[in-house]
Amino acid sequence: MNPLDYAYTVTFVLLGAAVLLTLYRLVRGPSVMDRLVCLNAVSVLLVTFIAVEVALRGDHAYIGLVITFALLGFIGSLTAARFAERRAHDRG
Amino acid sequence: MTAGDIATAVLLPLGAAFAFTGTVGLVRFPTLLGRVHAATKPDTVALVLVLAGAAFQLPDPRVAAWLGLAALFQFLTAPVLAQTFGRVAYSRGEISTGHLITDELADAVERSREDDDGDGG
Amino acid sequence: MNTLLAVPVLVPLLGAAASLLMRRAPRLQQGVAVAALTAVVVDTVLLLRVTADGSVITSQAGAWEAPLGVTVVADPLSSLMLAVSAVVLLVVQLFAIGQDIAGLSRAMPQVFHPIYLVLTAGVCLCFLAGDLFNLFVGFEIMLTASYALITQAPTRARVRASMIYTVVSLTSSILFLTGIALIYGLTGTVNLADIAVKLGGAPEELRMVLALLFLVVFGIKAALVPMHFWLPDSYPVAITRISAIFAALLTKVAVYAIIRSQTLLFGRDDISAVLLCVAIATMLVGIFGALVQDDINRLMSFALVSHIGFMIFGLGLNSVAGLAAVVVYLVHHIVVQANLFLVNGLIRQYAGHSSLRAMRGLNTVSPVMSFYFFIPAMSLAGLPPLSGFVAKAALFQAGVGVGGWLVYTALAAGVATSLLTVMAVFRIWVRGFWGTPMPDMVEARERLKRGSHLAGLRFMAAMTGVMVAIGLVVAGAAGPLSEIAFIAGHDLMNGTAYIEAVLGEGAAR
Amino acid sequence: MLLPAILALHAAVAALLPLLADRFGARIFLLAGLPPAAAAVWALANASGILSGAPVTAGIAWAPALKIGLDFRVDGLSLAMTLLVSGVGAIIFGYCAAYFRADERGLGRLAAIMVLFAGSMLGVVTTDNLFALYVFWELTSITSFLLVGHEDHKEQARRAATQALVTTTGTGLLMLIGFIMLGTAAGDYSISGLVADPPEGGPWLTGALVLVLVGAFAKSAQVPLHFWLPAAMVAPTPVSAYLHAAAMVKGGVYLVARLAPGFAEAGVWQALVLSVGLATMIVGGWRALRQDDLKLLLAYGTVSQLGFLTLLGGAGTQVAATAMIGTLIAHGLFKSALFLSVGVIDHETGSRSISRLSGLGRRMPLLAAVATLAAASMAGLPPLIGFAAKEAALEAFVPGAAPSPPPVAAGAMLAGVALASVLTFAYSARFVWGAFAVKPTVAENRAGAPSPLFAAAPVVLAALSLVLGIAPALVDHLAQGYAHALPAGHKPYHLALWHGLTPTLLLTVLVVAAGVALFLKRRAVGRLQNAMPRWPDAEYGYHLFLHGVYTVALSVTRRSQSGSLPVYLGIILATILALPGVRLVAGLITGGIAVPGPEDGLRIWDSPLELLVATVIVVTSIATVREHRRFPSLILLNVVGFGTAGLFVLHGAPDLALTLVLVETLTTIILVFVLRRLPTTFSVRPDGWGKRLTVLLCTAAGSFIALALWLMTAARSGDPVSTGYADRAGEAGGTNLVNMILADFRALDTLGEVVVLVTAAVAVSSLVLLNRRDRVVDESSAEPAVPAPGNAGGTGEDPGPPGTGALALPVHTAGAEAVGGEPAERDPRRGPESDAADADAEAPEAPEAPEAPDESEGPAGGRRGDSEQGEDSDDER
Amino acid sequence: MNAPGLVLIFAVAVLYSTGFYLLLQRSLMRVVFGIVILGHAANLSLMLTDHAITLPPLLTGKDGPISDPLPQAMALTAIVITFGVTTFLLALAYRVWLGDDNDEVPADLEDRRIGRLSEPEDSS
Amino acid sequence: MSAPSDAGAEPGRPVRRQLLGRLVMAVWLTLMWVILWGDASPGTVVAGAGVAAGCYYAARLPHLPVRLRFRPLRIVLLIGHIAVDMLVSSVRVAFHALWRPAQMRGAIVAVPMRTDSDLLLVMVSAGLSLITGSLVIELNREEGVLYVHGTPVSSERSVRHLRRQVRRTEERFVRAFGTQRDIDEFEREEQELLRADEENSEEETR
Ligand code: NA
Ligand code: NA
Repeated sequence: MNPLDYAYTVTFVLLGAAVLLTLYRLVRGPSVMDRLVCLNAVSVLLVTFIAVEVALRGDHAYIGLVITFALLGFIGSLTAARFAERRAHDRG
Repeated sequence: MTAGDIATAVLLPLGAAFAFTGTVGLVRFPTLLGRVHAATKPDTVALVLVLAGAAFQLPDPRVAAWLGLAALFQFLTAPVLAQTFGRVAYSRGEISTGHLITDELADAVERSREDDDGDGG
Repeated sequence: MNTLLAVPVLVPLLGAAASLLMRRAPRLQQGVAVAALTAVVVDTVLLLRVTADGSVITSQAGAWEAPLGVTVVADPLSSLMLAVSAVVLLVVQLFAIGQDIAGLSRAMPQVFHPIYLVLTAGVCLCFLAGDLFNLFVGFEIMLTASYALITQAPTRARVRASMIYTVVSLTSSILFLTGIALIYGLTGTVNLADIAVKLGGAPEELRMVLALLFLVVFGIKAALVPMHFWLPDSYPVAITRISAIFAALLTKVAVYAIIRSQTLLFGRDDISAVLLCVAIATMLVGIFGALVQDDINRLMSFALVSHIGFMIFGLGLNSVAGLAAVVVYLVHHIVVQANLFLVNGLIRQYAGHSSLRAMRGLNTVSPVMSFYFFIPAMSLAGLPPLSGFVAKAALFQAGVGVGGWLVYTALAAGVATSLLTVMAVFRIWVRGFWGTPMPDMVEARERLKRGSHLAGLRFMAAMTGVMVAIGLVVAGAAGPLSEIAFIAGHDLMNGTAYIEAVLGEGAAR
Repeated sequence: MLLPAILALHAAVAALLPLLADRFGARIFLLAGLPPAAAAVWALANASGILSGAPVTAGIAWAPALKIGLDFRVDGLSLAMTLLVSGVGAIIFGYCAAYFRADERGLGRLAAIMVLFAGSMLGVVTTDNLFALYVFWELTSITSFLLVGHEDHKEQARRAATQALVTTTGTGLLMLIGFIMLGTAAGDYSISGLVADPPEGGPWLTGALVLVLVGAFAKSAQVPLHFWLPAAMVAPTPVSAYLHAAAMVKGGVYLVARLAPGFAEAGVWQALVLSVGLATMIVGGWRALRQDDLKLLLAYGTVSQLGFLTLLGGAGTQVAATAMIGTLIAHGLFKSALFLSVGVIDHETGSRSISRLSGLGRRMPLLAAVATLAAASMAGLPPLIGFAAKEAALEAFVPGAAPSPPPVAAGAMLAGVALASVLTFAYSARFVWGAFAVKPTVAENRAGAPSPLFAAAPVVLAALSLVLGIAPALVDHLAQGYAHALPAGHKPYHLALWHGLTPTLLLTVLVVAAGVALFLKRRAVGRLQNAMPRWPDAEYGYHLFLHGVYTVALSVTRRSQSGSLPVYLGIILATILALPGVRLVAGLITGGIAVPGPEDGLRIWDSPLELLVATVIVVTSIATVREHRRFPSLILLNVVGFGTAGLFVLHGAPDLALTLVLVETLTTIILVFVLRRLPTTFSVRPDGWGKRLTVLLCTAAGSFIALALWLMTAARSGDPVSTGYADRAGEAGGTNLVNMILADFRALDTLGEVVVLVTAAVAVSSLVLLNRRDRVVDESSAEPAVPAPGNAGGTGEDPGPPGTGALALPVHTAGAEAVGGEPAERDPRRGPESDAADADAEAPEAPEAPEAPDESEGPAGGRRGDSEQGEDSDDER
Repeated sequence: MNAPGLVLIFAVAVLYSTGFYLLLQRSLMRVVFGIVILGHAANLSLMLTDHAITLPPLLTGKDGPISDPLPQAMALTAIVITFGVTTFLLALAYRVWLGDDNDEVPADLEDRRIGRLSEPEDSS
Repeated sequence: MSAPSDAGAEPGRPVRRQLLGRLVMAVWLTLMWVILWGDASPGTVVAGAGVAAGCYYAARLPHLPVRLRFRPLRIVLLIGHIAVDMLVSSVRVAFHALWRPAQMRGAIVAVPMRTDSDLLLVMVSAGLSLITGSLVIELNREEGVLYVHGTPVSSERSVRHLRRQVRRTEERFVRAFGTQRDIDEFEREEQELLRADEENSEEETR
């Protein structure tokens, strides 16, 4: 196992831990905004994962995914946040 | 083990470490705004570092351009989201004001409300 | 791709696209829609002529050979189903046009025609599909079009009904997809003929599991008891033309899928006992439901459920004669069910509703309409000399021929169901058609006679009459029909012809 | 091939009649009589040939593959039946022309149905194919249903028609099964073939015969299935005369007689036919003795006679067969004559009640004479044909006269026949007395004599009874044509008035004497009848059956059709568990399904990352379920999607992951738009067993699918077909196999996908954009101007703005929804539930439409007095 | 042998179970959620018919097993189809909201009416 | 409270400029799309335009007038500063996250901006929000005030530090991207602000 492999392993472990921690907050909440923040965090982590995969596999196929996922994650989170805001206004 | 590999071997774990600490903050910070900080910023750093690390594994200018584009995109979107989250969280009243040293926005809101009342009255 | 096989799917789709573009010119749109369906009718009749001798014609969409490309197949069964469906679709479409001309419908014609053609394409694709996933796609086309149709003129009741309909259909679609995953997991192919061959090498127990799973998947759409509940809650609420087509065709497509899968794919294994039990339950529960209904459309929907049971009974006999009987029953039931729902549409013109509690004397209000009702009602009840009798005679004959206590039980259930069907449909007759007419119905008749609707209404009635005539033709042509049915039954029991037509000589081993 | 043509003539004339009714009035019955007359003429013309042993045959193929063919074969028995059915039919049609008023409602339809009935009956007695027999048989059921229910504004007519239909079609279905069993056993559905070469005995044959006989008994009103016949007397009198005297009820007798040569030897046959026939004979006669309504008296008399005929037809000896044909003809003639006489009485006096008729003998001497003659034939008095037939019948059961039945049984039969004959004599006498005698306690009716045409039919029929009685050879000729097929007794027997001083003659004398005594003691008999408990009869059984069926139907439907979508879906899941699920578990237990071991590739994961992704999926999907707020659960759902996409990435499916995330995002955006309008939380139902059960059900179903997936993929042998794609990729010129499959190899699927998407888009737009709330309307599938049934009473007024006409529905603006509202919603049943939100579309609540009294028994109804129809009016003055 | 790892099988089981559970709820929105999850489950099932860790199905000349493209293509089609239909269902939910201010699937009225009957309406 | 600085049309703003701003954004999104797909066929372009329109509709992205200068050296400096800030502050927050998260406090401060340019305002706030520890919660365009949430902030001193950081960031952005007019404006405002500060401190000292 060369150092690069160690690096990958460490990376995956850290990212995996990050995902699990995010998951914890996602499920615990307590507020809607917490979840929303976590949603975004998960999507960024997913993109990060894919970026690591790109490096690991040396594969072009996933590069498109990096940008697209980033874009879509952004749009999704933003829409949801806007919704949350409107909701607040509705109630107010 | 080339220089590129070394760069990758440094950047990837570093990025992952940022992501990890960010999510630790996400879990442990007591305030919502604190968690917003922890969730949005270190992730961006992490992603950019990882993208840089990946670029060293695919020494192809086109690939590098793509990855650079992704990083740029992240730079553009992350603040927008962070700001939106912050604003929405504040507007929903979900931030815990007890942890704030000062809240000048609340003062401003208070002032503008008084103005409105004055106009109306 | 063979033109004969391509037309039933592609022409309606082209027609749909064209009629969607022409939605501002209603007459032109109607013309295009009718032309498209007429082309399908002509094509499918030709197809039936070609395959009537038991030959199987196949075609590869995209010209890639069998397990790789998508196979389209027409054998006697599918050609027969195609031809009958196409004719019924055309007549119902003309009925709908009459209704639009009369101004008696709030359905949106500009949307109705394109989606109706899509539905046609979906139905045809289901009958032609020689590929499990393509069958799924065909189902989805058909179902999506049906979702769009069932919400035409969306009232609260319709929205509620279409929710039930859509969710249940979606559930069956997801299960279908799951089934495809399981089959692909086991065989590594989705081509029907190829699956049939490869399942031969699979463990029997797993095949059985798949057979039962697919029975459930298609059984939901075919409204087999105990998965029938959704049907009487949704079909009757749709507008006439839609419920006519739904009742006539959609469940039959599912029955077709059950037949195809249980013979071609799982023909090696015998799940007759399950099929017979399901058939008994379906026949009885369905007709019991029909007996206590108050709304004609609901009554007919329960009767529909019940009579699907007869078809499953035939399939459960696991014999050539049984399958032949199912084929005859399918043809008969498609026509008769469409006919009855069209008549119900006419009834609503006079009564304003379809509730038997507030309906009397239709016989006096419109003798022609009562004739149009009586004939298919008799046929549905299996009374001679109509197609229902031929179908039932074929079925009972096949049942007696097979024997065994479970078959006898099913026969007894079939006899009971037939009697109860007589009671149910003649209950409509006695309560709705006999008696002193309700004053508002007489009034309605007078208004309809005077109003601007008359031409359209006459056209609607004429189309209903055409459907009655088709039913009589089915009865009269019982000879050739049963002959094709036996050929189809033989092909289904054997399967070699199908497999070799798709995969080449010797593929069936 | 003339016979099929005559049958077709019936159908053609029937189709024509409704069109001509307006022009010809009641005279269309003369036209309607042509086909039966033609059939009778045809039968007479062919009689000699047929009787000399050369049956006429014809055939039309219908569905040879199913062995259904319209085959005809007219032999002696068929000839006799044809003459009866068509000959008497033609006479009755003539009578109808005088009986019905020209302006009667639905005359054309009535005539048409009667012709159809005549044709069906002709078919029954001439066909040689079991299926065709069933076809014609059921056609007589349907047509008689329509005839009995002709006066459909009467509740009683509707009930009686339904009762007759249910009884005859229900038993007819059993008969069909019996036929199929016979046909399957014999390999042939030809009746003549079946009788000539009956299948081997055994339980199969027994079952088949029982089923066939049940059908025959019901049709011929045998005890205990006789109840429908008296009830069916609500039909117009000529219809009763035809259906219930001459034609339909003879169908069962005919069938028994037709099959007797082949099956009389079968034990079950003898036992059933003889016991049922005997019981029917006696019960019918006994009940006839106490009827007040002349028509009902005749109806019960018919029941009795039908029992008699069944007994004779089923006995299976030459003498019995001869007696059967004789009685058949005799009964057809005298019973029709009597019915028609009652019709005349009813027509002229407006009543058929014995307790209201008096002195008609003086006012209508000709009719009285005719009826007395016919009644005498019924009573079995010489020199009428009825006498000759009864002599033969008694002779048939003289112990030892024939090889079967065995002497003891024969003795019992003989006693029974004698008893029934006594009863028959008594009610015949009572009929004549009741109709024509002067009763001191009853005011005399003032009625004129009927017109000659009106009286002609009974006169002709009674005269025929006399003529054939004096010259019984004519009938005997017919009878021998049938009887010779049966095993001969000691000596040949012929119908005749005088056989010498035989024991049967002595018996006849005794019968007459007893009958006279019974008639004279009619008050005592009446008291006895009233004193006897009314045993639960089959009519009670019929009602019990109906009530039972509806109760079961209701309870099944109530339990199964809950109307709740979650319940429906739950049952679907339960079915998955019950069918494939159980099978899978059974396979695992029995070892039929192998569980992959470590050497077969059993493993926890292929990469630890799978564990990570699986954790995300599992945790978030469970959290989605547990979340009761809409928005948070949407967020969780989104993460489930991300997790799935991650797995796709891991598994080398980037395109899939891409599409999934794209779709996921779009769904989120759409969901957010919908979510905005809905309450914050889902309605939460309390935890409980229902919820636990749901959890259990869903978990089991999910586990089953996953387990099946695991086992199926593990069991695959060989490569998937898709390995072939790589080789052909070069040919197609691409590198991304998934894209190539979508765009080339399986482009048809992709086309379908696009179609689905476009269709869904159209559907969505027509739901969301085109039909705003204010346009919630129905197809006015109903015609718009018709007011709701509930408020029909009050809406005699203007249905819409003048000029536009109520139907110019698009022109309506404000009123359109209210007036052109939808039928489904206006349906009275939906009234209570309709809420204010849709009040614009759904008409205001319509009250329950009452089952209004539709028995509009106007004065017109009294003309034929059918309204007084009542069951068993026991009181007699 | 290409049976997938047990972890993923477990994930599929949970997806199906939770999807079914949501499907069995009264709120149409939860039903939609259920269908989305079931869609994931079905697509995942299709994916799992193939060896797990593989290269994408691209003919780029890399060594190593590429994944089976056919389930992917089918899942792709299915995703799009399910999306179309889900959208329709959402439009329906919107429609229900127009009528009821809620998205609950109400029980069928006629069924409920018949459910309340204790005696057959007519046994004539 | 003041309305969120949504993209809603503000009165008085020329329609033409609004459209231009939207157009630029749409072109940018379309370009992104085309790059994503890796080919520039008409179909892709059309699809991209559709997606851009969809994004607009879905997210109501703000439309921005384009009134910028680009000064490469300054830009590089800006990026460098931001990068360093990002890293340093991320480490700072990470430290807090691992060490004593419960005691981390924050503050929302109002910082009056010295530039009038909306675009620059947005850029500044984006730049601030990119850095861990500072987050623009509200942007009052009319008065030119940013409400910034900073963390960790534990004392008045760190509040002042936060203000200083915001102002420094503003200055860097203005000098990197502002037109000459923007810079002049900025400097004038800064002088005023400095004077005011001095007066304040004088008052305090007195
Ligand atoms: Na099978
Ligand atoms: Na794979």
